Amino acid sequence: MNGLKKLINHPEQVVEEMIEGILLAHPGRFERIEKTTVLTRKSTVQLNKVGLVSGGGSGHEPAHVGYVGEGMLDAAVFGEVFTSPTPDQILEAIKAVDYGKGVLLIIKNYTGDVMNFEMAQELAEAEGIQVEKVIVADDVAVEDSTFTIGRRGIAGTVLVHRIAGAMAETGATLQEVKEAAEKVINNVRSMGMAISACTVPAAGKPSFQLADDEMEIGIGIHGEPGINRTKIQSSKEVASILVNKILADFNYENSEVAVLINGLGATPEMELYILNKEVQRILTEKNVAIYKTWVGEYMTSLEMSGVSVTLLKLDNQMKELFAQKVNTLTFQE
Amino acid sequence: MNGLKKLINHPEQVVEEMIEGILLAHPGRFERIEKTTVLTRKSTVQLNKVGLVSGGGSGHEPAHVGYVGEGMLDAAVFGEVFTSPTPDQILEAIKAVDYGKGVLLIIKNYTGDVMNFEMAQELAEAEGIQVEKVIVADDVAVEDSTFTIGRRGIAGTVLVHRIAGAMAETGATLQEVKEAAEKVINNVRSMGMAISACTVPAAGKPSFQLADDEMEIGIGIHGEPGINRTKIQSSKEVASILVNKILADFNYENSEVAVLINGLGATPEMELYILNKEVQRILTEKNVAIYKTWVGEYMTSLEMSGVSVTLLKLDNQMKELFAQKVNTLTFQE
Amino acid sequence: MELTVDMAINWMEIARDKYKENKETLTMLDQAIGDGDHGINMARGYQAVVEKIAETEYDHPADVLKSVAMTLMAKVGGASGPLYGTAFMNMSMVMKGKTVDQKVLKEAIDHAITGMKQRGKSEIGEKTLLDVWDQVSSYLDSEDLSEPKEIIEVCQAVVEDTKQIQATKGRASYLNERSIGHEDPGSMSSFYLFEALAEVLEKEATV
Amino acid sequence: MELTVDMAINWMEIARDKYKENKETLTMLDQAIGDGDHGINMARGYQAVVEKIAETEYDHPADVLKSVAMTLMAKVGGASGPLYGTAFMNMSMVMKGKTVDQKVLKEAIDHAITGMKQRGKSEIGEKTLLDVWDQVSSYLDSEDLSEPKEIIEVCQAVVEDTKQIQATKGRASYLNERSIGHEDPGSMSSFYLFEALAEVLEKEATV
Ligand SMILES: Nc1ncnc2c1ncn2[C@@H]1O[C@H](COP(=O)(O)OP(=O)(O)O)[C@@H](O)[C@H]1O
Ligand SMILES: Nc1ncnc2c1ncn2[C@@H]1O[C@H](COP(=O)(O)OP(=O)(O)O)[C@@H](O)[C@H]1O
Ligand SMILES: [Mg+2]
Ligand SMILES: [Mg+2]
Ligand SMILES: [Mg+2]
Ligand SMILES: [Mg+2]
Repeated sequence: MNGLKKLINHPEQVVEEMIEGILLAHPGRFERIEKTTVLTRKSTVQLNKVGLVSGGGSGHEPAHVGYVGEGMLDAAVFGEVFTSPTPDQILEAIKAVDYGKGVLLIIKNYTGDVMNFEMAQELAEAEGIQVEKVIVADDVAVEDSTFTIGRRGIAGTVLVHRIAGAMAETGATLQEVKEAAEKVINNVRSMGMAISACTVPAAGKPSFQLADDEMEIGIGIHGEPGINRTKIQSSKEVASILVNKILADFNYENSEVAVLINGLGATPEMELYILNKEVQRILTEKNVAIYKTWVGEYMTSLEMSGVSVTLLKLDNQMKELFAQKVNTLTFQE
Repeated sequence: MNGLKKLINHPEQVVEEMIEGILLAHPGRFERIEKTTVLTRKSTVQLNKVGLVSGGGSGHEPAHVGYVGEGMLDAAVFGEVFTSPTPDQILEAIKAVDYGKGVLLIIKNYTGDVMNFEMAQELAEAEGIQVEKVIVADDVAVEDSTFTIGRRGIAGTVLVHRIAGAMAETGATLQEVKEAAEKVINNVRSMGMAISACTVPAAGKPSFQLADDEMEIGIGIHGEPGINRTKIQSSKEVASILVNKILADFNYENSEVAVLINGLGATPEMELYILNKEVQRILTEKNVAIYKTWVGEYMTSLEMSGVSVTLLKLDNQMKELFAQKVNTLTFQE
Repeated sequence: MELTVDMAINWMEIARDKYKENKETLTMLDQAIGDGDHGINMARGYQAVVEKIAETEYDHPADVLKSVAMTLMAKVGGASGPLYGTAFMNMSMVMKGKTVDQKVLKEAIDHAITGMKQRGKSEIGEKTLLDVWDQVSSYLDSEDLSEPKEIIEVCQAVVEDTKQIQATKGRASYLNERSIGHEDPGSMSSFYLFEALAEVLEKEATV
Repeated sequence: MELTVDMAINWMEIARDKYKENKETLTMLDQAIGDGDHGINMARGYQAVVEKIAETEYDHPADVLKSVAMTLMAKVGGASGPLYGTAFMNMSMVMKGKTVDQKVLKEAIDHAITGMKQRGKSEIGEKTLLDVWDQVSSYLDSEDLSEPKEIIEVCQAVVEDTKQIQATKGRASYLNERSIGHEDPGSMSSFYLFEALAEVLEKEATV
């Protein structure tokens, strides 16, 4: 062993061994494309729908494999820890889930992810497959700018999977599924914070250090430093920082929203629910109506301790799609 | 704030605020008995079944509220962090879920839990309610002795909830439900370990300290020290320590089992799946057939980093009951 | 001596102060061989006890102790809640209608011990708070209460002695022989309780 | 100079050694303003590259670089995988069928830059590895390659200069002005790559 405080065998084998463990745990759910890090949805019937592919670096579990199944994704592509998967892997996923109606790629807005998925898209198109992509950029911690890569995609991505997945399941066209996904992207915003960092297994030491009384605001999901470091504050104050930053960016007043309180890895459910209470109090004060809430771990950052808050403004179409059946490891509704 | 590295408001308010956050997040699922820390199952139909009550100290989320719902528990009683709830609260739960067929208490084998639940049982019986109890003691880390309190109840309890809950849903009698629960108790064994401790909010500091290269074997779910401290080892070696200790206690060879790989709080899903791979390899080598696997957080210990492994020997009745519908926050099958 | 309503109330007030002050000590002891909540449990319980008895009128110390029992039962939880709750309930039962002199006090404590043994399925010598109560009973049997502070020394010695014992009941029993070398947290909390009682009796004696 | 098949292979071997040796340095740099995987990505990628080219026969250095491109594309991932993959693919395209002298090398590097700019939607001066490639191109334009080791100094200076720049592309851009004061990890990895090239050319020159 390597002395790392992790329950692993070898830091460079974690993704492969995780995939094996997932397949052993859920033999009925997934199919692995041979010699790849792609898991696809196992279906007893011949599917006739738009295929949905997502993925990215590992270390965000249950993303993305937890969203593969009826009503959500058709394939998840695993990259190395915090490293986008490569075009050849993504291409295999696209080929596997092209049921004849084309494939939609749901990409989080990171340079690496965008480039690798785009290259795969080009390769697939060259093979005659119809491929579209959407890019999720929900993190209001990062400035929205045309000069930079812009905002990161974080936990809001899960809601894109959910809505696009439900839309695809109705038999909608690639263009319709893409539009549904884009509507979510345009109406979803997130913001996160951490009280402790995480350690990439192969790196062997934490990505940053926080003192015993510090927290980091505006953290991403890759152990990147955030935008601002402060003294640790109460759940009430944290909720107010996160929600106010989101509300300053997008007007959710007098609308109905879905709320996702996402734990980054080590934060106990107890604390997530306490934060939820504070978030909902603020939203109610600001005349934002809460239609639906999820509290749990949806898009993590290894063993980072922290949370993100996501708001999505709903319309009738989205509400109908949220009511549709979903059957994945993480969502069963 | 208190300087604690926790996303809370006040260390002595965590349970109350968590309950409020749960109710806000899941308005359709639970009913709170006024002025208590009891959440009951919200049902649209009049139930006619044995009522199931469990609970214990808080800090083990999703236990126990995550198991309240169709096919599992009817009420969860929240104690303070790591402290059994009091008889008056348990009594309220019993009264609320006595639908006319009696109530079964599912208790984990801790002196405090047993005494408080037994007192509640006495009080309920004095009010004319039929009450039975079962006591889960699945932790093989602790010696089984008639001179001591005996083994602790840990993650195996969740499977007792599942089977007793499914049995109750069939309309079975109190005696039948109790027998189904006891069959699980007789056939379930667990063992845990940790690589870092947890901090009770009101205590303000960790329950024990592990050096950077140490792990603790045979840990419970209350931050109690374990039975043995060693150098940190690989996932493979950890799996072998845990599984072999279980197999030494109960003969699972040539039988079919359910496997529960339970994260204690801060351990990333990635590591749980890697451990699952190792556990299943060992079981297969030892001629133990795996019928069903769960990997995730089912019975945690705040932000402790570690895992427990649970094995349950199945028979046909249990397999049928596992196939029944369940709809709770944590189980939807 | 005679334990009056005022003395019983004062006993609880002093106990509350002691638990508040020594919360960390009890937490530390319980972290070493338990789950770290004993100090929090006792502080929470006795805070509630003092609030409860402040808002009630009592005619007899037995009634005070009954309030204490009910409050501890409902506010402490864990192992110590039912045990201390049972102890005060049983003491109250013995004292009921009687003048609480040394003899009645000793009988009350004996009945408390009987109740706790039954509730906890435990015996003296298992490294629990019972060990302290047992020695207090013996002391009340053999000595007159002219110097109540002697109770403190008696209890202190028992707490010290629990260090040598391997726990066979409660959470500490999970540690097997690793429980040896640590004082029992419940014995320590009983020590504070009897220290508070001794101070009340001492005050009364010197009035 | 002329870049031969053997030299191209040797270039990759030396690069692999450098990435292996300096994995921690790159990790540290990427942890400061990125996500900490750059060292791991490069070490993994070049290990695969060396394994790949060891099992293949090549007639022309362009073929070696095409293998390198394909392998990096398939084994690195992240931002650096597609960028370095594109760079080697474009270099290979330029070199194809030609004698790789200094002029062809410079053209190859220019074409690599064009490809990476397009792929990364980025420009020179945004605190990325492009800055290093750009200066290597300028150097090849203005100097003859009689002292290849000068490339190392050129690259070193660029890496040092990236410290002053605020990143507008890649992960470091999320940090806004907090990215200033840190070297760009990708520039550092490009430094190692050109350092390896310089060493190969130097060796050849002194033969
Ligand atoms: N069966 C028992 N009989 C008597 N006393 C017990 C028993 N079990 C535990 N105790 C006492 O209770 C104390 C622990 O109380 P506390 O920490 O409040 O409860 P818990 O162990 O449930 O966390 C122990 O130190 C011991 O003195
Ligand atoms: N858009 C871009 N154009 C050019 N280079 C870039 C771009 N984005 C990132 N880079 C380079 O890639 C490096 C990071 O690579 P790496 O850590 O492997 O990928 P990731 O950022 O996906 O983790 C940066 O230091 C930078 O030099
Ligand atoms: Mg990366
Ligand atoms: Mg306790
Ligand atoms: Mg305790
Ligand atoms: Mg990186």
